[in-house]
Amino acid sequence: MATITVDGKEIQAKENALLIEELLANDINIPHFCYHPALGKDGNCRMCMVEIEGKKRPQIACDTPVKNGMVIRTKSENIERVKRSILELELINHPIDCPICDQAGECSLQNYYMDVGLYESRLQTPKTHAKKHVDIGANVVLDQERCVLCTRCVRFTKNITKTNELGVLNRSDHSVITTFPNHPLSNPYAMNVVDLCPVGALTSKDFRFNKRVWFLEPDNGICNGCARGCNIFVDHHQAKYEEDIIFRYRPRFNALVNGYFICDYGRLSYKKENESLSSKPLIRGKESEYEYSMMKILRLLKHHYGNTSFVISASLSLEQMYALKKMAYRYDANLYAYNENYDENFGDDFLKVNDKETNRKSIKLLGINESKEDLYEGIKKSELLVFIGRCDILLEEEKTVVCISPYPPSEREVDVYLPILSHTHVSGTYINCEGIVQFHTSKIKNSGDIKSLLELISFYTEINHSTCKEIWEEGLGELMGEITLGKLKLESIKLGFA
Amino acid sequence: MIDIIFLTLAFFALAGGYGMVTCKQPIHSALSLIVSILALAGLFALLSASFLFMVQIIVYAGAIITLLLFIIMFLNIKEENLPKEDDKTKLLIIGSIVLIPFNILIIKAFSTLPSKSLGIKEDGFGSIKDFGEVLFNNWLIPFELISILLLSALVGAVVYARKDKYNG
Amino acid sequence: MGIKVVPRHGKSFKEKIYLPAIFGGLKVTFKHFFTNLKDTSNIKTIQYPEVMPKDITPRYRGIHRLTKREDGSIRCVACFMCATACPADCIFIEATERLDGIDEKMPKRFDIDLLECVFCGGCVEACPCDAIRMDTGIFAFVQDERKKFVINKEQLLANEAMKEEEK
Amino acid sequence: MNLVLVSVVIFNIVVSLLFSLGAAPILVWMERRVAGFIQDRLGPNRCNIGGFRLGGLIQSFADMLKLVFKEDYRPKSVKEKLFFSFSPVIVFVCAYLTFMVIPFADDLIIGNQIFMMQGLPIDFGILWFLAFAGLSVYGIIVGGWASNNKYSLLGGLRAAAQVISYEAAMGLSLISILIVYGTIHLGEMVRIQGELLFGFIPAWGIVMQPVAAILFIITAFAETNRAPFDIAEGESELVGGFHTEYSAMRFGLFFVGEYVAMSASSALIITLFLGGYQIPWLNTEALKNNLFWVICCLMVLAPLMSVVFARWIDKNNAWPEENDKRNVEARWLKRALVVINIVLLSILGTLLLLGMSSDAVNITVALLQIVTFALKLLFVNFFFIWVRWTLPRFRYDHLQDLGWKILLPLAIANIFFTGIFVVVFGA
Amino acid sequence: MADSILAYIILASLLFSLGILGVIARKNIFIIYMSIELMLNAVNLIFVSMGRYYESMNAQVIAMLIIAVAAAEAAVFLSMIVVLYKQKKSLDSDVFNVLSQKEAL
Repeated sequence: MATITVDGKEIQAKENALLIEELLANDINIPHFCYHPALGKDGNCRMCMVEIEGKKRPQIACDTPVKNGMVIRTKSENIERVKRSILELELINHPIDCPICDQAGECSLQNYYMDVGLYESRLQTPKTHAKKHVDIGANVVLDQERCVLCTRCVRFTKNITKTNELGVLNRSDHSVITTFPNHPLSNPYAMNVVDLCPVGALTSKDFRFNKRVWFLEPDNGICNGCARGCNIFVDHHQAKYEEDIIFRYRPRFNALVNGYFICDYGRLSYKKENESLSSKPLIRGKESEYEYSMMKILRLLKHHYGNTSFVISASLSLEQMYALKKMAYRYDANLYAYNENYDENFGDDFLKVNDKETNRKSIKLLGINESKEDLYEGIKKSELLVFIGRCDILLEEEKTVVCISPYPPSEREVDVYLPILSHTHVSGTYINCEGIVQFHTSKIKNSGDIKSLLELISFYTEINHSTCKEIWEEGLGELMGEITLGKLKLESIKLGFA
Repeated sequence: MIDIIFLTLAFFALAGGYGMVTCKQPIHSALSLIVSILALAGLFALLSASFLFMVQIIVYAGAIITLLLFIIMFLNIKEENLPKEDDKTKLLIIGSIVLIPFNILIIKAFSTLPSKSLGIKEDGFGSIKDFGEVLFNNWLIPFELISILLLSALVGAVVYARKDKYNG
Repeated sequence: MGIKVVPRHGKSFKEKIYLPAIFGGLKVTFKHFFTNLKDTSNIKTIQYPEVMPKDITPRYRGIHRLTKREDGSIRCVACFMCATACPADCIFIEATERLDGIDEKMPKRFDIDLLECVFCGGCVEACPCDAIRMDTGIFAFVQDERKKFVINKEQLLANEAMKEEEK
Repeated sequence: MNLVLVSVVIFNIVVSLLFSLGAAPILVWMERRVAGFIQDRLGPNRCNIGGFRLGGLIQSFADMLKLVFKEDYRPKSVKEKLFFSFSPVIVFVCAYLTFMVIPFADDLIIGNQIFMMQGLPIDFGILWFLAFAGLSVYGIIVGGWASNNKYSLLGGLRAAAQVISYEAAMGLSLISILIVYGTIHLGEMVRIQGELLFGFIPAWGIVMQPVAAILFIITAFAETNRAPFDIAEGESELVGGFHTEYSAMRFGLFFVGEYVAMSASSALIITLFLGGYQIPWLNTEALKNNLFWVICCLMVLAPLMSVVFARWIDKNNAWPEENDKRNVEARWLKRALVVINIVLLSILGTLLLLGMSSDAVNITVALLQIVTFALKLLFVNFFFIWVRWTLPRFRYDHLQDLGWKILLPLAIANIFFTGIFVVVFGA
Repeated sequence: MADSILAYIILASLLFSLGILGVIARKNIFIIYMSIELMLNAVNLIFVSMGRYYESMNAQVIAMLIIAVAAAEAAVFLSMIVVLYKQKKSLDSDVFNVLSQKEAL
């Protein structure tokens, strides 16, 4: 450990670590373009200038190792002047088309200009023009004029995905980022370059022009794409007179699970959630009232008391599964969770895993029957089948089938289909493939009459536990031992016993 | 015709009185009392006391009850500031039973009076002129005393309601 | 700098009884009444709608219009600054890709709900492209349906400036 | 002869209805147009039926019609529904009943029957007015309270305090004029006012009791909640005062009630101080004796006035658009004037030519007096309106100061001096 | 019926009884006051009807004097109520018993 003085304040820092890392860790704002914690230093943008006592000229913080007793100034007239000069350099050929730039609002260049720039342009000569709309593949659009050449994207393809699609072409103010001929950006993590890009040079084709970012409200979420359970920001917005809809997923840093990135598959899986909002309850394929369908299921449950099988998805949250266990007990039903949802071509050695069910570990934790034979045997015996959270109706026989799921069944018509809120709209705990327990809350409003699964269960069991907190207090907390909901709200915890 | 008017007025007088006694809110009571007072004014007119009929409306209905209503509204009485009267109904019933002998007594006492027509007199009985003559001939000293009483009441009211260091 | 003594009014008996002043006031109002009764032509009231006002200043904030580029295409780039600045949330924009090469982005839908608009001019101030203006001078808009008060992009583009800008 | 009785009673009731209730739309129209002219505006002048605007009078009828057919909305917060609905009725009925004892012509003698020319043939006179002026405040208080709204309640409270305090001054200012007249019967009072003072001044109340007249007029303004004493509504601070929560015809009743009260106050002012139905220098007797010359004068005056009016119409009743149907109105109005003149002149001419029985003379005199009364009523109502658009509203404490510290002592002093005068110089 | 004095007497006695009931059964000081007013009115009615019965104007004069007294009473009573209510925030007649307590004030 080393002690350094920053702007008169002493802070503790790791010896020989990068200075910028330590400063950022201590909430000291250092403007930077090229440095990224996942990609490391590059030192090309010269934005992170600090004054170090004993050094004649300002130094870049991203390429200076911490030494004990360093005295650093981040705010001084000189630094301001240097930063302003560097910004002026960056902006010489920048088109400044913020009105049509999707990055506006979360653009580093914009922010730094507002912080230290604010000068009148001295530019007399025309700007150098480059290509404004380059489709570099994989849902990413490149605007070469806006680029500040921090090479984060290049380093991402080089170091992280190791696909090397991007590179810098030409010299001086003609240098641009580009793909190599006939090698478009095409790796399963390609859209991370959109997040990495500090300016609006790389934008997502999917999100492009959909919404200005300052309208969006980020909500903590967990990706439901595979068993990895990557942490995401769910950016949603409720426009006037409209539904609260999700506009994009962004990776949320979690060192235990996904680091700084998510895969493109997970990133684009938000569309399904928006569609699920407009699901209507169906009774034998005909649209129906929500309350009526609810009561219909209640009647069916009562009628087939003791002859019911619940088939649940392994993607439900831990709380939902726990409550479903109670509900199965209440209606004397069998509870099965057999699921073969593996995709052999999906997984890789970075984030993606073959198992596409998010919460399979919870099934094991709660001891829910997972065997295939038992499931088919149970189905044969029972009269009423209730599929919860899934709609892969895997039987041929004529049975009364009820499906309670965010997404309507596509393969065959069921007797009753009741939509519920999808995982982005409800809070819940998930245990990922490595046994890491994660909890996420949801603040997305639901203006329709669709209820959450927990509310439904508390309606059917007549036990009032419609929130996660109540479930944890009721018994789940005991099962989880040391892991409490309060702790989970702050961090993800590696499960010790599962 | 006169009988119908009398019965109607008597009904309104009694109903107003009953409403006044039973209503929880003082404002309802006051409004009931107005009904009663106006009905009584009508009865005065029936008894050919036309000046008193006008005085009853002007002074009682126009001034006293208006003042009362004004004070009730001015105090802005809330539900919780009203006294709790749980045994109101009980007391009212007991009281009315107790008062039956009293009423019978009065009726017995007056029933001995010989019957006489009480129709409206046309010869100026109860008019302001007759009234003034009687008032200023026979009742001058009580009249002046009343005026002193009114004056002292006025002064007293002003002193009471004044904001000073003792009761501000 | 001498002290200027301002005469205090209201001390004399004539002023204290107020009646002369009241009658003075009555005289003034009656004079107006009588002259106007005799001859209504002196009254300045404009008989709108038969006679339209001619003195609307260029700074008057009338109904909005969307300005056009030199080639007649829409100037707006759907940056949402007006919608963001709008205190009444009455501007509804949907952006789309612009494919004619003039610019990259343009509004697919640009609706202003005139019933919600407070005519503050915030959108005009906020616009970075000078694409929205309120210089049409249209101050009266009457419709028989609420729906019709929501004017769309085409209507906004069709609105013209009240008079040529004097440059 | 019973037919005469019934027809005269019906005639009386209709006339007092016309003067009170029927005056309301005309007063509303007058209020608007006078306000407009005073403020150099035009006022309502567009509403028309087939081009006929009658100077905007149609607007009043349209507004009345609108109030009748509007949704009768009662806010949910109103708990006392009965009182809420009932209070406009109280205001309206009280204001209307006040008018019923005002005589609008001298006692009519037909054959050997004598009729009092007032809505209700009773002789309570001033006391009746005081009684119902006091009662009408209940409508305002109860309405303000039942609305369950702070503004309404405050408006009601203000009205109550105002009416109580000004009733005292009003009553006392009346005492002095009662001492002078020696009667409370309004008809008697008017008859006394038909005399001449010193042989050439009409013995009107305002001449005999100027202080009482001013006091009474001021307090009448306050009693009817008219400007400058209309702080019970006080829209600048109390939204709408006691009728904030009222709409449709309930509000309409308040609205009309206010104008009826104003009309009734004007009628009382006329009766007490402005000679009632008396034509100056021509009391009933004189009128009966000189009816021939009066009718001759009328026959000359009517066409003259019509010509003046027609010229006014030509000048001021045009419509800016040439082919608007509203331009037709002026022509038709002039034709109507001609017809009216011809009819009037022919009636008067036949009367003059054929000579008149005493009944006809009496009826003609009564009609003339009714017209006189109507003209005076119109003028005093105009005065009410004129004052409203001239004087600013009082502040509440100033109002109470004025009532208790100035008007009341003045009224008492006036009684005192009148008493001394009457005792010293005889009645 | 209106011709007989007894009808007026019965009405007056009933009204008077209502007044007494209000005084004894109610705690609300406003209603007690109004009950007193009602009793005064009942007495007035007896005066007026008896005056009519004996054709004497004196009874009416007494009735008017009673009304005057009632007006005086109203002024004093209401100003007292205002002061008391501001101090105690209650209309309960049982609250105004300061003089009956030893440790008054």
